[in-house]
Amino acid sequence: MRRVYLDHSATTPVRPEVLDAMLPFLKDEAFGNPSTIYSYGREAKKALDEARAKVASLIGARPEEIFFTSGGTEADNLALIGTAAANEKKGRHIITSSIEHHAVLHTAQYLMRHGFKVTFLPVTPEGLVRVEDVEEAITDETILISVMHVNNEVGTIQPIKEIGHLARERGIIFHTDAVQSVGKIPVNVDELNVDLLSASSHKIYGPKGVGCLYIRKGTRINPILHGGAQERKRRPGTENMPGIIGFGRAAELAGQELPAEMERLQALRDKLIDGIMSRIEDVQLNGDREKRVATNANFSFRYVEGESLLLSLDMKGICASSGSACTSGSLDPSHVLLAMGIPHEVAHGSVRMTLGRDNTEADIDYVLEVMPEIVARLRSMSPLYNR
Amino acid sequence: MRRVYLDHSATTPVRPEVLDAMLPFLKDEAFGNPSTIYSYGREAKKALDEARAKVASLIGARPEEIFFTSGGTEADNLALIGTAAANEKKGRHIITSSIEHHAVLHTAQYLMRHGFKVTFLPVTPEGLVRVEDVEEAITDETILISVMHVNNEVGTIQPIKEIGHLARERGIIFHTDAVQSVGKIPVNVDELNVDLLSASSHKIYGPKGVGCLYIRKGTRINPILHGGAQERKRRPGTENMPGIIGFGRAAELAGQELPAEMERLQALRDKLIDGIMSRIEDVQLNGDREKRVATNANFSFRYVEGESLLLSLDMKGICASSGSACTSGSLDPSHVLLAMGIPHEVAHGSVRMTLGRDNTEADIDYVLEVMPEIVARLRSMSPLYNR
Amino acid sequence: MSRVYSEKVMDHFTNPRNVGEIENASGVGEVGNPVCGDIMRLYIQVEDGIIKDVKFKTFGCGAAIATSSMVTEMVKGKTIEEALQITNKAVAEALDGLPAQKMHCSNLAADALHKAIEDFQNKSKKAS
Ligand SMILES: Cc1ncc(COP(=O)(O)O)c(C=O)c1O
Ligand SMILES: Cc1ncc(COP(=O)(O)O)c(C=O)c1O
Ligand code: FES
Ligand code: FES
Repeated sequence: MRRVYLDHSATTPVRPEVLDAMLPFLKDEAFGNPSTIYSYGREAKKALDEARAKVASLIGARPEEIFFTSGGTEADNLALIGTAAANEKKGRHIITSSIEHHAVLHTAQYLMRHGFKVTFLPVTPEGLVRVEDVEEAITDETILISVMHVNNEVGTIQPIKEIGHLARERGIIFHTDAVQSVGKIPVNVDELNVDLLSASSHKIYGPKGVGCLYIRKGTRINPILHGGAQERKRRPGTENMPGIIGFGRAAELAGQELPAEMERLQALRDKLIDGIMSRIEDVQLNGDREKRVATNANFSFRYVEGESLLLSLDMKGICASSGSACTSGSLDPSHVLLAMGIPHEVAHGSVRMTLGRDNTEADIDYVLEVMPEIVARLRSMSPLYNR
Repeated sequence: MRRVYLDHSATTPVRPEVLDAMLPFLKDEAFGNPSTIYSYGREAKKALDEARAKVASLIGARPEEIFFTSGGTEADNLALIGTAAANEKKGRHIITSSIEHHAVLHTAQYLMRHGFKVTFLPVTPEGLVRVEDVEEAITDETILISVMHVNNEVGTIQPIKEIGHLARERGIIFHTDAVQSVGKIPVNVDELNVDLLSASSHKIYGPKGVGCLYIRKGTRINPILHGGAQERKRRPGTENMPGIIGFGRAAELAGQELPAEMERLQALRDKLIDGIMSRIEDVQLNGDREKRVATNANFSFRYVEGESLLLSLDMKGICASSGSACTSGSLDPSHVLLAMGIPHEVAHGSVRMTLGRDNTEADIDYVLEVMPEIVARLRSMSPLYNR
Repeated sequence: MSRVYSEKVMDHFTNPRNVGEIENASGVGEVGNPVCGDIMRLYIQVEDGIIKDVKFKTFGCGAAIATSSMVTEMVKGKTIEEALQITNKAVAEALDGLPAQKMHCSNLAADALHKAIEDFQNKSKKAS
């Protein structure tokens, strides 16, 4: 059976070139601890610095502004909790959006339980944060604004540059969760006016379990983990050498291939979106049509439940994901779709398909071929559907 | 030149069998995200559960009591901060020792800055915590005792079972940092009477960047990172699949080989200790001679400075580490040696050699051959030495 | 699929039995799962106290569809009394079990059946 992976926003496979770069660090050739002074250690330190420079270069930062973490989640936690702790004397108000990833949302809620006030900005029906809303939400107490660059579910590209401009004018630290934008669209920390930026390796064909927080020089932030002096005392623990080296190599390759790959994937995405919309009735595209990352398509099929759809797709070898409550194990459907004002029952029938390096035009043709039958079959079983 | 690695307590190389187990997760064969429902994801979930069972088995725990983290440091932070946060209504007093790893020590200091009282227990000149001291330190306010199992610098094995017994009697949560004991001596969470136990993969020939906290069922503890629902809501973030799989395999092998390897290494260690003590003057063994992990030797050479010694050893292909201030980048020599009452100038001349799988008797012979010359040369340059 | 869901669940999801509606059914039961928003509608045709025919329509996850299909199989040909004995647990067991987080889905099926029987009984009372 044909296998079509359309869940690249969940995770990506490690590229062979990335594995090659990691292998010496998974053998006894180069296993040193970069904090030690003898030869093994020095080799490790050098490799660590090179990886740092590669990641920095992908986002227009300086190497010493990159702090490796165990992933996007830890980077988000460090950004929010670390900034809150270091700046609470200045104020205890934080602004974020209602469509952030749980790594930001749940961290903001944790801070609320610890005496911080948090504004969760609404979004437009297309899933966009309005700059005016950010502006209105700012008070004298505001110490941090955190708005994601690209949303992981509906792929919307947020007005980060404009929000960053506002934050800078008001002297407020600005964080963006760029886990879904880095490597997929051009990201430059100076152009975007951000002070803090989270990225994750496994979304760009690097290994899982490693990510980083970019911290602009001079930004006041406390560590959230305590221990050794690694990562210039901002993130303790023996460095995940193979992971970091892999992340570095993945970042390097992503940077080289970005322009061409973005164009290619955008064409595939448009073919997918147009194909689904024209072949199937009662379907809507979620998220903005234009301000959208090249890799994301997210549909709601009326009268159909998301998990059933995913199961049916899986039986045809297609991997996708869904914002349905039945899939997530949580009680509510996607908070992102709900924040966009999409009714429960429509959100329930949503499917996200996210494209990546391995997808071809034939993959899209295949999806467009099997999707109508699958939807029709499920609708024929649905008590809500009667045509 | 011969290369002799004697820093296994700092880190170990990944074993080939461990790499083999990891490889499918570093290729596009098995890259799924275990939280997703389609086939790739389910394969990942199964492998994750298997690794969890292997780690659990090494320490006599149940699989559902193992929570994977990014390493020993995060596990220690989770144990201390998580327990403090969940139990602060009961009391705000914590007992630990003065010879803990920085991951515990600095975390305890962080908690002190946040309103907790911390008792840092003294140790005997041999580097042992006294059970009576623990008993005396307990107050009605005590919510947590954290004492490491094996010390990373001097290899002393602490009376964990007895402290655990005490803690259980008094209804106090008991954590042990077992990063240096797991895989080296038998560890059983029930025999040791511990509620929480930290372990780290890269100390047992697994990959860096992964570890775990054992949490006894029913122990009150809050997460310290916030985000997705992974690790049964106690540790969010996409799982470090290759790392976890590697850790699992490393734990399995460590368990199988432990009895034989412990005997072998103990013989090598004794040869090393006896050899050094008999060949070189003005040298002392730091740490207890009997209650000592099979892999550790730690000497202080009077009139010699640790970093010079390490560099000289490195030039002979021998990797070791030191408790010297000059090595660590901090201003003070090892807090462990100082807590044992060893004077600054003696601590300064300390060298730790930690044995592992790759070491042979010939390695020890080599060290015993070159060490006397090195020490003699450095002493001949020392203004403190005059014989 | 067989690792989240048993083979039986997948079989009933892929080839659901008795999908559809019964015109002028003796009884119709509809339940919604307030937890996830799913809906199941079950139709029964009763003759001489025996459930001669049964059909369902379900909007829901794999487990919801499979339990719906399974309950229709279990009930066909049974008397009303026997049908009333069928529990949510029995349906889940007949499917070789459901994942823990999916147990609430199986609550749809037997509930819908019992509601359909109730509807039938109410209708018969009114008729007599
Ligand atoms: C937008 C966003 N932020 C944060 C994360 C968390 O990253 P990680 O899985 O590396 O912890 C993800 C992915 O899961 C994401 O999509
Ligand atoms: C006793 C002890 N605890 C904790 C740690 C930290 O473990 P990791 O390097 O995996 O963060 C180490 C090793 O560095 C250690 O020796
Ligand atoms: S019916 Fe919604 S989770 Fe199954
Ligand atoms: S003399 Fe150089 S750091 Fe000690």
